[in-house]
Amino acid sequence: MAVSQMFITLQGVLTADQDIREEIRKVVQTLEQTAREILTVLQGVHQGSGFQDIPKKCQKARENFGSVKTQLASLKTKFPADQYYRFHEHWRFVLQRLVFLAAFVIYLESETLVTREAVTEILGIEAHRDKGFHLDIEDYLSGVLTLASELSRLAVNSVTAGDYTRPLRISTFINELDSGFRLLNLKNDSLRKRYDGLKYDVKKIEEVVYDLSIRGLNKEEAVAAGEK
Amino acid sequence: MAVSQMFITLQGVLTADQDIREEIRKVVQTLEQTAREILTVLQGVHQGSGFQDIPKKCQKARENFGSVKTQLASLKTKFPADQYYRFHEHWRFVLQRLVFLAAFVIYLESETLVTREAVTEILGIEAHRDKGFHLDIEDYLSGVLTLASELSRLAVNSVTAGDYTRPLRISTFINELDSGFRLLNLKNDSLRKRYDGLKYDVKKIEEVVYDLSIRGLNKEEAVAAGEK
Amino acid sequence: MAVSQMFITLQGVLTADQDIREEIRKVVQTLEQTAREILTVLQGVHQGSGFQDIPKKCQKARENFGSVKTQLASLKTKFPADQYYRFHEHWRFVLQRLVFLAAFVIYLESETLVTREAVTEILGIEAHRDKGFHLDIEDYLSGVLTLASELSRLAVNSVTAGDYTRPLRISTFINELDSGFRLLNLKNDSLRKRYDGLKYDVKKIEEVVYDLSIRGLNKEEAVAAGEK
Amino acid sequence: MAVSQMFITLQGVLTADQDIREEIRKVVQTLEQTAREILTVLQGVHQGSGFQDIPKKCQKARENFGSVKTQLASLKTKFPADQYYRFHEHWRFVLQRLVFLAAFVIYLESETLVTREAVTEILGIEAHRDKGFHLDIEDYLSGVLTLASELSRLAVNSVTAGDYTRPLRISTFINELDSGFRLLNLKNDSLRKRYDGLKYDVKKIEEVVYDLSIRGLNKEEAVAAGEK
Amino acid sequence: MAVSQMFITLQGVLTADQDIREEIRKVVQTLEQTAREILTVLQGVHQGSGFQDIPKKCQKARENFGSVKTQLASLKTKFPADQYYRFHEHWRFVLQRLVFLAAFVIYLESETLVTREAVTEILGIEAHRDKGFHLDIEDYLSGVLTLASELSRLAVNSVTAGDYTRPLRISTFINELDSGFRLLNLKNDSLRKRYDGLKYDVKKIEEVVYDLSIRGLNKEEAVAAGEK
Amino acid sequence: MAVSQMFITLQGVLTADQDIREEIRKVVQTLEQTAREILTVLQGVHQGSGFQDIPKKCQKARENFGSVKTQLASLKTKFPADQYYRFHEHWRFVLQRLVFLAAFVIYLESETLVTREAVTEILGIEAHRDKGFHLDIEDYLSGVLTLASELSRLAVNSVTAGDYTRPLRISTFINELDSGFRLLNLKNDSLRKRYDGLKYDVKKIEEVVYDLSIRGLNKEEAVAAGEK
Amino acid sequence: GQRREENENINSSSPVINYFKTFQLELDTKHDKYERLVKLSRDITIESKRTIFLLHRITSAPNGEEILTESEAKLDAVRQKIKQVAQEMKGEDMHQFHRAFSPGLQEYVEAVSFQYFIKTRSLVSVEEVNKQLVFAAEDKEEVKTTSTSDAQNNQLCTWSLKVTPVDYLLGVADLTGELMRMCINSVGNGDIDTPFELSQFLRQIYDGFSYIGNTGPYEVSKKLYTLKQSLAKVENACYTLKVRGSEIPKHMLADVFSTKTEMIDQEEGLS
Amino acid sequence: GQRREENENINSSSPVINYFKTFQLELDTKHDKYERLVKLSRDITIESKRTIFLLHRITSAPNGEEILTESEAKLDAVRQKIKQVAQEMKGEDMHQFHRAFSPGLQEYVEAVSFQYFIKTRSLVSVEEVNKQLVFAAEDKEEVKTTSTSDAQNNQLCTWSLKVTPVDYLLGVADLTGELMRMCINSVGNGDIDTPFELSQFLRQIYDGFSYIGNTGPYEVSKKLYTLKQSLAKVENACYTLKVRGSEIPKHMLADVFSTKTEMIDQEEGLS
Ligand SMILES: [Mn+2]
Ligand SMILES: [Mn+2]
Repeated sequence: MAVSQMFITLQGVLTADQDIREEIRKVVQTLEQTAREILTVLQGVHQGSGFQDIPKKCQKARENFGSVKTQLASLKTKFPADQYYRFHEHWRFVLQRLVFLAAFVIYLESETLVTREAVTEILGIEAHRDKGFHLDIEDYLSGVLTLASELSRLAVNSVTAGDYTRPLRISTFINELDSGFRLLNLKNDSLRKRYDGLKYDVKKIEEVVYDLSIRGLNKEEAVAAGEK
Repeated sequence: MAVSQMFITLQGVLTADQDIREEIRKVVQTLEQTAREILTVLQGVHQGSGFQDIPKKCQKARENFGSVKTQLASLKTKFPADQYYRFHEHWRFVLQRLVFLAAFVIYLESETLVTREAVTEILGIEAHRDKGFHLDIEDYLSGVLTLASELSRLAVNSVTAGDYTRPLRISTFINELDSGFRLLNLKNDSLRKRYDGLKYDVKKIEEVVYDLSIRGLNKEEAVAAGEK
Repeated sequence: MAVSQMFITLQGVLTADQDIREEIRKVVQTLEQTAREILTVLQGVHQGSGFQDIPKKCQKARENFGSVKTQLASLKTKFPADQYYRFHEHWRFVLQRLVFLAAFVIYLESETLVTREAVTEILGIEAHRDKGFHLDIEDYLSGVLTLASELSRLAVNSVTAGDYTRPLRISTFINELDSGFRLLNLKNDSLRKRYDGLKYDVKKIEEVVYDLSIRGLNKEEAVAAGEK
Repeated sequence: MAVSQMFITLQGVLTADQDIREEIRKVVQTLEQTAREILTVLQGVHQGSGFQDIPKKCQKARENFGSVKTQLASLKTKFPADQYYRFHEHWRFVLQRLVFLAAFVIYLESETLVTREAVTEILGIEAHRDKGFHLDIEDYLSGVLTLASELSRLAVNSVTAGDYTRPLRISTFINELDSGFRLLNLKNDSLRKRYDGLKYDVKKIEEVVYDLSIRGLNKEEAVAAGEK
Repeated sequence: MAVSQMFITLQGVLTADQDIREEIRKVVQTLEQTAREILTVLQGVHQGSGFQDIPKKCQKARENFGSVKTQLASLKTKFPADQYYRFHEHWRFVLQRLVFLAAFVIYLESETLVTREAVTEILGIEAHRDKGFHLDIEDYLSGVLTLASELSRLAVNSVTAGDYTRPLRISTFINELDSGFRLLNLKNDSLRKRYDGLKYDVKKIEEVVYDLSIRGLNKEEAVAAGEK
Repeated sequence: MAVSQMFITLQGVLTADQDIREEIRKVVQTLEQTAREILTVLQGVHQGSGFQDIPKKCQKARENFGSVKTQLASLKTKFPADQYYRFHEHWRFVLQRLVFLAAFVIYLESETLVTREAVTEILGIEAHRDKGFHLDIEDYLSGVLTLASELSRLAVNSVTAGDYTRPLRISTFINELDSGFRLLNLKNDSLRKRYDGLKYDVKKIEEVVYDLSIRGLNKEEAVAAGEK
Repeated sequence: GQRREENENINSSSPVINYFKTFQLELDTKHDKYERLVKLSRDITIESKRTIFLLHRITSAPNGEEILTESEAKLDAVRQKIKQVAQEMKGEDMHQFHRAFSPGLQEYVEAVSFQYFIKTRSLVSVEEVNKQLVFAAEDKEEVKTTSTSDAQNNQLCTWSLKVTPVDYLLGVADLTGELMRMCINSVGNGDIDTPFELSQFLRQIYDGFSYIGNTGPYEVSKKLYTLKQSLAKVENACYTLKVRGSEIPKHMLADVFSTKTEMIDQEEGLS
Repeated sequence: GQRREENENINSSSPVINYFKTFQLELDTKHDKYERLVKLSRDITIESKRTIFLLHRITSAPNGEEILTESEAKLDAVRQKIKQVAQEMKGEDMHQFHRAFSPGLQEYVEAVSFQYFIKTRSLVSVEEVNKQLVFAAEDKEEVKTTSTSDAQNNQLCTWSLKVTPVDYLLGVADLTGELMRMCINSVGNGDIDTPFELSQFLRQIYDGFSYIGNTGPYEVSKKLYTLKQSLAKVENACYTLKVRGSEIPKHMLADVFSTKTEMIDQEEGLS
């Protein structure tokens, strides 16, 4: 019968689609696992003792990013290149998380903002849409906002750990970020809502710097730093 | 400053994106307008007098589909071909509606199920993803389900209009559709929910046929039809 | 002190505003009470016995509309004429309800659709924005949609009461309404959602007509009507 | 047909309305852009070096308010003057933001609270409802509350920048504001909720002053100030 | 470290749990596929010609139940025997469907209600919890309710097919079922909601029987049946 | 007719209820106004100069409590005496606020915790439910918690005003309160949430005391105080 | 650690502490009572629901009386639970604990008004409902406990609980759902009078609720939608009865049914 | 009315009816059990919460032991309730009724892990929690009832209930809120060691939960936000301690506190 034949063909297409999604889900799960492991490594910096061996932690995270590269390389083989946005939702969340982790590593290493190009290099994907599996601009920005909130926590904990200069540097960095975001005309979506949270991070860090200033702890350290 | 420069670039990308969406929205609005006009033409068949001039109504609808073609042709120029799914949500709804309208015309003309290929021809778009602006399989199926519910209404109204054979033919058609859908393994999404509604259409039409049978109105007609 | 003086002035403005709202609320409450009384009167038509004395019920409702007029006249004195939309939310709901009730009376009396002008006359308000306290177009449409759903109930109950011709007339009326609404390009708001319900009313009435047709009850009555 | 004619007329009204809203949205977008630019200029005062050239920053902001005036002038041409509250929601948010920015400039220039009249002058709109496009009292108050929260941040940052007297002056100012607001009888709406936040700003500033006091930094400065 | 080790263990447990669920989902998918195939076979009885070869259809369905047995046997190996209700939600829906299908076959074969014991035998599972993978009582009852609704449809279609005695037998059967269900005190859950549907099935069949009665079609047939 | 008569009666009861609520709301508004005035009087103590004339402020507040008494006396006439908890929500908030204000006055006068009995005397209401309009225990406790938070602010500001002994006395007082509250088993309601805030007040005062200790300011003052 | 130890000892004898100890007792007593009431309310709800199920089992005259008697006994048992609530409320402001037992009372109103409708085809009033919630304390148990402490209370003592108008309205709103079920059941059982009676009755209740409109609390307005749907179901059922009845002269209807019954007998005989 | 009466009589003796009567019994039994479990769960929740409140009253060494003993007694009482749950679950699939008592078990985990932290400064494992939920049946009552019917069960019989890993995780997630409260309390009481211990401990739990991430059920992920906030509060408290401590050499801290305590004594003496 004509109709049933037609539906059999359609089911073929649907099945192929579902198989692709299944494959994607599996790779994404391993990516999430790796991302969680990197997170666990980097969260160590908040512990009092963690401040000494930041380079070692970054090193270890970098090794894990090797696995991320392999997994992302595998992910992009799971579906036709021009259907990125068809399946975007599947990896969107983990990709934002990975952007944050890469940005955190870069910050810890060099106290700079990772560029979109740099983060795609770390992840082994493309920076631009037309080159293939790329990093969507909003996912990049979302990851950067997570970094801001992590840094406000870091500012607090570095004081607890006795490092009084780091908050000052974080403050400068976050202010730059804030000015950057103010150049953007964001839609009223989830990114906008997350950006609204940035001002609390800015304020929190300013208060840390204030606490240090009023006790002269910033100068003290500055002197100490000068002496070194 | 490096960071601000970077954000200026990013804003450029975001603006371009928002402009595309704005353009798409405008075309989609004209499409919705045309779709409403076609619907008004076809709704005429439910009226008592409407049963006589179905061919004329189909003819008029076909003319309107000319505008649809032009509008869809314009739509596909508004964004890069490989970003279909990036903007899919914008036209998804109206496309399902147009599939339904095309399927309704075809049914009224020939009492057959429009194929995906045929509907894309009517709309002037591609049947397959890799050829360009195409018709997503789930949008096609969704439009077909709307047809089923329209036909259950048509069965009721054709009895009112004194046409006692049409419900029997609709019943056969819908049963075939139902068997077809049963071949599909649908996900738990909105399509699945809409499919669950199909059984009510089937039942409704069966009850119409029952009403005719118990009053012997189906045989009468069959005889009458035989006599013609 | 300057600041406190300023705030005292501001509080004056706020108090005046709150007093206006309080006054409006009170009038709206009496309007709601009257609207409920009219509703109770008109709901009587659904009772089997209610079909005989529709004219009497309409008469009684019309008397109640006298109170509505007085109350609305009082309402418009409560705030400056150019601040209609400032306080619109307060009376929006009851106004839609009154539109429905007026439309119902008109339908029961003459089986026609009340125009916006006619309804404003019944309510003693203006049809056009620039004349003063007027009827917003969306409120008018909302009231009309409520009528459609009431008529589908009336079609059912008139059959129960033994009146087999009314449903046919209601069907014609509702179909016209439906075509009318299809000319509108509604936003995705509450009115649009309510309009989506119209198709269920249309379908329900078509089924009533069908039930009568298949049993020949429409013709029978038509004959009877002809004999009268 | 009468009904369809009626609905065609209604659609005309609806279309006109939608066009107005579209126009308003466009102007509001440019206003938001300008507001963001003014904000970026004024944010500079929180930076260490920013405290020196406050006058220059205010000057620059004032220039930007020239564009605001032009844009607001354009906005009021987009709709009939007596329908301010019909479209209020569209510009409400940006207007509150502009009030805050104007109030911030005035505070930085003269350490006084901008009056409603003064702010409308800066924005080139009316202070009173009956004169035309005006500033709603609640939008004015909302902008003032944003100022309070910005000042609590400024108090913190001025200590960091070594300016120990500013917090004391801010404290006095904010206390006056707080007393002022206590004269108001606010409804349980969003303004009330924002006002509840004021007490945290008051407290924060008191704690800054406390920090200075206990370390004798307030006296020191006072002396220094006396010497100047 | 103790805490992190504990969480690694817990994560292991959670992962194992998810793996089990994944395995279950796969088997359930094949079960759903088989159930859809059985349904397609049995749906044939509603078609005009289908009434002749009911036994053949039942035979074919019974063969398909062989696959069901194998699949259910596989299902019960996927999780610890004493954790049936831990994973119940996964197979609940398909099991209810299978109960319905088995009950439908039994009814078509012998016009009796399948017992819980009989249905478990057909499915190759246990009737009682303490024996192993069993059939929950509410799932059994839910499947039986689906049967009732299918039979009301069958009553309608058997009239269309010219079989006037079957509706009477169905009526007796369903009335008995209804009396049975009335004995139960159900909670406000999905079973209760499904049970509420039973009344409408009973009502529908009552209407069919009534339609036959007033036309004397019941007697005629009864006689005819007696003659055979 | 019986049913409609019953509903008319019920509607009467509901209306009467709403009238009562309306009356209550009005009195509560005047109470809120008076409470705000008392608050403004007492807020003066936080200002530098305010510490001198605490007795005068308390005196003035006490006078205002006269109005409170009258207003509360009026409130209790608005509803049947045995239905206190039926309308509790209406005055709950303002009563907690008044408890706080009374407790604040008492603390400022005698540095003791106002008892439930004492506060009811100030407010002119009953301490126990069976006597009439009384003070709910949770409202009493809630007001006391507001006092704690006000005292932590007072501790900060008294340091600014150069009074170094008050914080120590507040510390003792608050610690005792804290020990008291720890004895209570609270439900997860608003009181619990407010109680959670108490810890932060205790913490804040502890910090003030610490700041004084490390600077030896506590001893100095103690001596100075002893000398006076 | 550096904890202040002395401070504690001082506190434990402080007047504030002793004061708060009385608060602890007061609050715990209140919470315990609230908890007992919630439990009673759950019991009342469940037993009321079961009574409603029982009443739906009435389909014909013969078992009717029996079931009514049984439902009366069940409702008596529910009232015994309500009596316990009343006892807890003795000397209290019932509005203070109302949220704890209100769901139970609403369900009781639903059950009792359903029974009342079946018996009298009319709506029980809130006064009649409350009349049954006045309890005397003559039960053996209570006499026993009472006689020891305050003997004079022995005979005068009554407990009562009042269903509030809102509880009553919410219960009646839910009743309409049960009436709708009863209506569809009746049609299925070939009873063609009851549906028309029910539609009449439901329309009256619906009109009553629309008359009240939004003047009541939010919970009442919230139920209006379901109520409207129940009414539509009942009106549709009557419509169908009327339409199908139109195909045959009215006086023949009785015959039709008796024939049908015969037929069913025949069928039964065969099986 | 025109009701079919005969039909009913036939039905009442039909095998289907008798069959459904067994279903009625089965369903009612199940629902009754569910209801009893819900009530037990509520009791468990309340008593666990009160234990937590009790434990927060520990502020210094002297009353510490006493309160720990008292909390142990309270937890024993809770376990008696859990034992009743276990008895209900004997021979049942506990997952069938899990939703009824899961909230209670979670609260119990919260209480017991809080007590455990106070005693040992470490996290109780799910195995340790479950070890305490194995109950022997030697109580007089049970022996009495058991001895009549199955005497052989007399000594062997044990009841046990297992807290599931998810219940455990949810309980521990809530524990972090209590730890945060304890931390702020400690700061307020001048205890400067506990906050740092707590922040260390909380960070470990937070890291643990982030490691699990979204691999657990939704309810677990849902609590991550609150957990993060609690951690932030504790980290902020430690930060403040550190910053203010920076204004004075570390070795002086003890002096500062003893001075302060003296002062307070003085104050007390005056009042
Ligand atoms: Mn109910
Ligand atoms: Mn807790």
